[in-house]
Amino acid sequence: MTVMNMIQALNSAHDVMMERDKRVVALGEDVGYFGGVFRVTEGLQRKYGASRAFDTPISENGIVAAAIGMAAYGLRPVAEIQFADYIYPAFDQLVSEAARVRYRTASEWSLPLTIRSPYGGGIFGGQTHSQSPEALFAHVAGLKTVIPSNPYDAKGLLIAAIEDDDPVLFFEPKRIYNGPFDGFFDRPVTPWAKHPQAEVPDGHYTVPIGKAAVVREGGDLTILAYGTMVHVVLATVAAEGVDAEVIDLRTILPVDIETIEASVRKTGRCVVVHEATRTGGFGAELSALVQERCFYHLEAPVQRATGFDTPYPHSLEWAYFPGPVRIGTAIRKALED
Amino acid sequence: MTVMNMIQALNSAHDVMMERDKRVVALGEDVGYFGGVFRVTEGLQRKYGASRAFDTPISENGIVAAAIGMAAYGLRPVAEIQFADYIYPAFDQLVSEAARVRYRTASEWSLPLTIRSPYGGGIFGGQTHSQSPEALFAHVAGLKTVIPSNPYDAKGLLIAAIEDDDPVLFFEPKRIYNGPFDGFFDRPVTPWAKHPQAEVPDGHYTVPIGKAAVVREGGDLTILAYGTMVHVVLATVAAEGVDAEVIDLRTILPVDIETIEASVRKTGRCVVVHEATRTGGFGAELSALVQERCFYHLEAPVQRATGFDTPYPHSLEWAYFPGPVRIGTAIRKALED
Amino acid sequence: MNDQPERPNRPALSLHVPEPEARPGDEADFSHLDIPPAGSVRRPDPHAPARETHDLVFTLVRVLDEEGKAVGPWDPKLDPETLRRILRDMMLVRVYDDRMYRAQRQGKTSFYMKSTGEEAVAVAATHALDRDDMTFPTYRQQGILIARDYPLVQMMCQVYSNRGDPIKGRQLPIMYASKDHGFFTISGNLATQYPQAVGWAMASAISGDSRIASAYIGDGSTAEGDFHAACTFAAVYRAPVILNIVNNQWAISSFSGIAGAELTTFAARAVGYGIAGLRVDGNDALAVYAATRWAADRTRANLGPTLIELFTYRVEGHSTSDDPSVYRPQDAASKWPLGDPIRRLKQHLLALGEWDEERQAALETELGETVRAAQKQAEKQGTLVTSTIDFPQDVRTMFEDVFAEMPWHLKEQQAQMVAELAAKRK
Amino acid sequence: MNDQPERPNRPALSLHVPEPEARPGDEADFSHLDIPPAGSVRRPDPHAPARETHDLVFTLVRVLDEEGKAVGPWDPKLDPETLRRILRDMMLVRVYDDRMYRAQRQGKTSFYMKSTGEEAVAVAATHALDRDDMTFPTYRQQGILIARDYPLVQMMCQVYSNRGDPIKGRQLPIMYASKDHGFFTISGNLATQYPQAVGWAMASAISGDSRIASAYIGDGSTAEGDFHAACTFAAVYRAPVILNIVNNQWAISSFSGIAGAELTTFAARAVGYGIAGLRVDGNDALAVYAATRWAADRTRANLGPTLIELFTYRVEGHSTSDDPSVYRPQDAASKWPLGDPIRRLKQHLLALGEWDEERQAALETELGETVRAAQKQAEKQGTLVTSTIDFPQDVRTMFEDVFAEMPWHLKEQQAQMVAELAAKRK
Ligand SMILES: Cc1ncc(C[n+]2csc(CCOP(=O)(O)OP(=O)(O)O)c2C)c(N)n1
Ligand SMILES: Cc1ncc(C[n+]2csc(CCOP(=O)(O)OP(=O)(O)O)c2C)c(N)n1
Ligand SMILES: [Mg+2]
Ligand SMILES: [Mg+2]
Repeated sequence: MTVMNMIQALNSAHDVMMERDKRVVALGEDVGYFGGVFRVTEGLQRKYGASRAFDTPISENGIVAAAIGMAAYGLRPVAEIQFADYIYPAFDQLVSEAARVRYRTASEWSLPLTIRSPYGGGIFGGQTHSQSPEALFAHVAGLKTVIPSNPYDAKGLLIAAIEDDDPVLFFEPKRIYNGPFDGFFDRPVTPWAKHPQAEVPDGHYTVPIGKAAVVREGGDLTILAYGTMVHVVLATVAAEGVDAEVIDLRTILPVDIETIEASVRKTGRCVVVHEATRTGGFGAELSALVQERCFYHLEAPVQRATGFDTPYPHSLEWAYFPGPVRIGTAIRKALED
Repeated sequence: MTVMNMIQALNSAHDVMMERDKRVVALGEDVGYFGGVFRVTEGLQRKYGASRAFDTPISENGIVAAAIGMAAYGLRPVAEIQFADYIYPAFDQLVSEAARVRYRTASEWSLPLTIRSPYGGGIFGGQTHSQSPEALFAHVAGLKTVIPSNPYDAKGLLIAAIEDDDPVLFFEPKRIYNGPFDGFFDRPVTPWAKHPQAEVPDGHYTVPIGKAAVVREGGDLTILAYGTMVHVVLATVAAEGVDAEVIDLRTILPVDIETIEASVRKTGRCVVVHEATRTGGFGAELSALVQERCFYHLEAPVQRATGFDTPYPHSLEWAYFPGPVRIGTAIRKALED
Repeated sequence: MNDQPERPNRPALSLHVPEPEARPGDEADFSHLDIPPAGSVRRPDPHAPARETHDLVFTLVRVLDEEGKAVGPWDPKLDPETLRRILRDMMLVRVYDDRMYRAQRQGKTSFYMKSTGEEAVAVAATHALDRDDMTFPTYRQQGILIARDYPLVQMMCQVYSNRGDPIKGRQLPIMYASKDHGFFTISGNLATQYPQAVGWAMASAISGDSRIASAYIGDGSTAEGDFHAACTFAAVYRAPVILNIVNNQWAISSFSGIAGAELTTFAARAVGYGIAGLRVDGNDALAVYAATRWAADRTRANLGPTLIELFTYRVEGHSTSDDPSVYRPQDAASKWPLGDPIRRLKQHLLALGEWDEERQAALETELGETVRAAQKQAEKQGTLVTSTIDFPQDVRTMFEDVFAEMPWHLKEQQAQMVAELAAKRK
Repeated sequence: MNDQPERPNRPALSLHVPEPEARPGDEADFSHLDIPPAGSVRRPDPHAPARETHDLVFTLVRVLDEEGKAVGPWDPKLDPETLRRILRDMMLVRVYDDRMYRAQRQGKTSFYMKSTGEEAVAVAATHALDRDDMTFPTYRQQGILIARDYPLVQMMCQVYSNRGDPIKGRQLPIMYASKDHGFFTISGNLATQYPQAVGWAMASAISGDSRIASAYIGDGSTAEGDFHAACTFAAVYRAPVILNIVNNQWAISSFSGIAGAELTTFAARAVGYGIAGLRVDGNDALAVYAATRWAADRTRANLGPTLIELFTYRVEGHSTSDDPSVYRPQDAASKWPLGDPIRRLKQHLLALGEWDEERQAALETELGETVRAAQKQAEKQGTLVTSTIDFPQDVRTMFEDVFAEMPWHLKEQQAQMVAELAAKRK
């Protein structure tokens, strides 16, 4: 066990897997000699050589396509897209190819491929360093989407993703790389060291894909969140003094419907939280699922607390970001009647 | 007034606008000399010259980027993406650029740009000639998405799209280009000629973006649909003998929430229908909106009848396609209790 | 200077939109083509620096002359056995294409695409590779499968999407896939396979393997961003890959000028990426073989990729959905000056005295029968009958192979569909 | 042949990953560069066929020699007035950059990017265009705005995202936009502007206009598919556009070898597209001016695009988020052999007798004061203070400009946010 922040935990996942399995290679813009702009791949080129951890041309499309080819060969590439906002040039290769090759070949080929990408706001990154595109991938049959919220899960889920025989999109909440930001942007951020989930085993372990975590048990209502928002929700719940059950989805697709259903059946109320723009966000799917499956248990409409339907604004970041006020309002609405 | 099928109506919209407004140009793969693989741009090059209706290289990315540049100059390009399944290479230009330029420049620049693309299944087109990607665009702030269901609307909406000062994605239900297919694939398809909405004015008119149409009034439940599914829903409603209110959304974003709300408040029950894969489809957003805004009027959960969460299969097309059985089942579920 | 408000002396600009030499109603015109005589192009050492190939991107490597003699430095000097095998495979491709085209016209399936006139670019190239080298084809290289003895019946079952289809009716006809035959799954999305091939080749190099990759793309499809990604990655990492461009001069209705070939060649792209480039008579099986072998030898020595433009002509329509007579002259295919690859190789074998008209006739008969027999066998397993609910596949398979393990939502949807079908059958 | 099961004589492949000549700890090494003497490169007629430029893509157009003399056929023979204006603009860019960089370090804004050492590629090129030609810049061509007299205060307000920011604090610092200055909105997504510029130029041609477009892209960004789309469309339609590649030899931490420049030049891409190409000393303001003017003259005559590689060096870090000392030698920038564009133009003016050290000193003082004064004025309208809810913008503006008219859902969300802020302030 070592206390790690999220970057260190992700780095350790790479290290463990590259050590164990020669088929694992890391690639991406600035991933090689430099070790990644967020330093997630730091040291890997030194340790495993340039042909297993290397820089790529600035072509997200090429990165994903090359990774698909490598996976088709039999390697297990872990490709970094420097910011999730830059994943769109690779959209066709992800949607039309990565997601389809198994189906197209009746499983003769599979693509054990992991695409990592820092996502989300809260760092004053403006329009192109802040987006949360996870919903776009959840709509595409054949892709799994994973979003960790703490160092322990980050490492365990990344190892699970690398070992998964299907393509996994692995979005990393960059706002909490260094500490579990709680949404109160005027308070100092605590480092990971103080958080129990920063105790990370040094070796190999997995956190299963498709399993949510109940991070707080409660009876008043159910709150579904993932990534940075887990921490914002927990802080808001504390501030509001409500007895909420908080579920960290961890995997967006396939979503852990059992855990969700069991909780909402118990509480009868539900709030869904994400950073992404509201319309067509994954919160819409969660809201639809909950009302389809728990309708007769629901005592109030499922509420969504999300980013607004605007491009991500630079200077108004803290008005845009779904913080304690927006989430608190949604909680209170869900508790009405 | 002329009786037109959908292709003729769309062709006429181009013709009317290119005649009226020199800034309107048509471009795309096979769009020029040949007039488009579905013949929507037939005759335009002959009439308006090669510099206003022309073939492009096979680069959807380039097509959209060039159209953005043209719109930035002040033209009103109408670009065809040959099949909606091929829009993904242009995803970055659409999401990061077309959708953002107005915001990025505080409206100093706007992009009056129309992207037309045939979408949807039912033609044995397999995985790459059948998809319905509209939900992906509805999630992106800054894009409008329009889907007509008949020749009259097709022409009026396309003219409205071309005249709109913002980028509009215009998805054309190719299954009903030539006739209003009703989902009973074992019955002969009626041609448009027999349909009242095939009476199309020859000149200029618009159907407003953002306004749905109540295509059947009813009291038992509300059914939300668009494109080909409007006809399948109407046929199913007739076959099931239910008094459904059927709403043709016509615009996906911005969706006509007033019409939806008014109807669901009246009926208390709702079914959402689309061809696209279910998870994260636009049906999820509709379901979420309806339960958020009409929760206390709802007597049963909102049901979704959609495509399955698999890639579009070639040989099992009619098992995949949301037809009268699937929609009928959803209707009956929505009418339970 | 910077501040003149007016625009003195600035002529009006105008848009140039490329047009082919001839359109329907015109006579086909290939007089603009500059075709060097067979044997006239130099052959650099396969280990030479890439730039020493850069004059070759503007000419045409040709081996077979007008009389069917193999001439010049690119003659691969194949044994008659191999030549006959290549001839046979090309002929089989043509017979197969004709047969399946007809099957589509008879309503037995939804779609078909022929490779008529382009048989050499797949067949001869495949014979120049090792059997376990990997190929990333487009939909017009069925010749690779045939050259590697993929069972005809299975090909047909794929075209019919029937019970014998190895990919369970999931894809449009002709979108074959076979790992055992080093044939990557064909994509309906153009160009995507090109950078994937480079990734595969990089993986082979990373693994210290000795297998190389060979990728195909059409002239029209080179405009996609994937083409650029492939060339960039291949150049940067000196990936062991052959990048073939099949320039059959047409996309669907648009000619290669719309793809950027008006003032340069596709092979010339190699110069910009600093990789080796060759431009080859794609209807000359020996030239195709020789160029492929040259590129394979080069890349096996870790010297990086070669971009090969295979100059040919799409003799038939783009697919069964296309009628070329509305956008190009009727006589275009017949006037095409580089001839027919099958006829040219046959002529060569005849000139060598290694073939005769009787054997030719016998082979034609044999291949016709082989294909007919295979078709019979394939059709026993069903054809794609599009207007019934007697699905050629077990409907439950629709939900398989989306993921390695079926998640809950697909299980639920599978159950839903089974119920739907039961309802429908009532 | 096709069926050998074994792989005799097949050596193991290996992956080549390009490495720069030197890394931290090494001495900077530019000895591999082949820099031709100023004045040695021929100047083709701007109306010549594209291929007559294709030897120029491997050399370097240079005008200013070691003593500051303008030599050879590319000397644009500018009047001293213009030379001094270019010098002044480049100096102003540098003073401005230093000032804003410091403002970011002082916490007044979130981000900044300098163009140190690359001032000529924006400033000199802009002076070679007409004032109403359109530019599609990257984040490193602030020199265009300065050359076109965009108000410094407004630039700074954008950097501060403050009340005076013409784009309402929506974008990261330095992502300027100004229609009046022919400066298209900078995108944080690399390369997207390149094919847009081609589209704009096509529109100008379609409209019979006479304005041309000039687009910029970085060496690293040429790997994006957008680059290929731009070159393809520009070539096909002979669009009136200048396609500039600013090769400052670094992306962020990766050098131009990772972008494909190990065995060729970026200018060489022109050969593959069949368009004119030039490779230019980007630190030589006169060479930049001359090449731009050559390309502008050419394209104004409807002769199509020119690809210009501007060879320069990124002297500073990539942005305020970057520290180059961890991936390249400390002394790299100072050892860069093509010198500093400001120093070189100043030397030229001195050599001409059209400048002296007193005027230089006076100009430096003047520019310093201009920038300081502008900064004061800008800061009156606020700076980006990142940890408070005293937003520099009216929060309601967040929902404006998504569409021309605000749809219902944005109105609702706007009202929601106003209520949130009221709640927060309580
Ligand atoms: C991404 C994408 N865009 C468009 C299409 C539609 N399409 C199918 S084939 C084709 C023409 C391809 O021409 P070329 O690359 O020259 O190949 P050829 O058919 O001549 O072998 C087009 C435009 C597609 N399949 N995929
Ligand atoms: C699509 C996209 N991918 C990645 C990035 C991250 N990024 C920003 S600048 C940069 C390097 C660009 O290098 P180059 O094109 O050489 O321009 P320079 O900074 O040297 O002027 C990278 C990788 C981005 N902004 N957009
Ligand atoms: Mg072709
Ligand atoms: Mg650079």
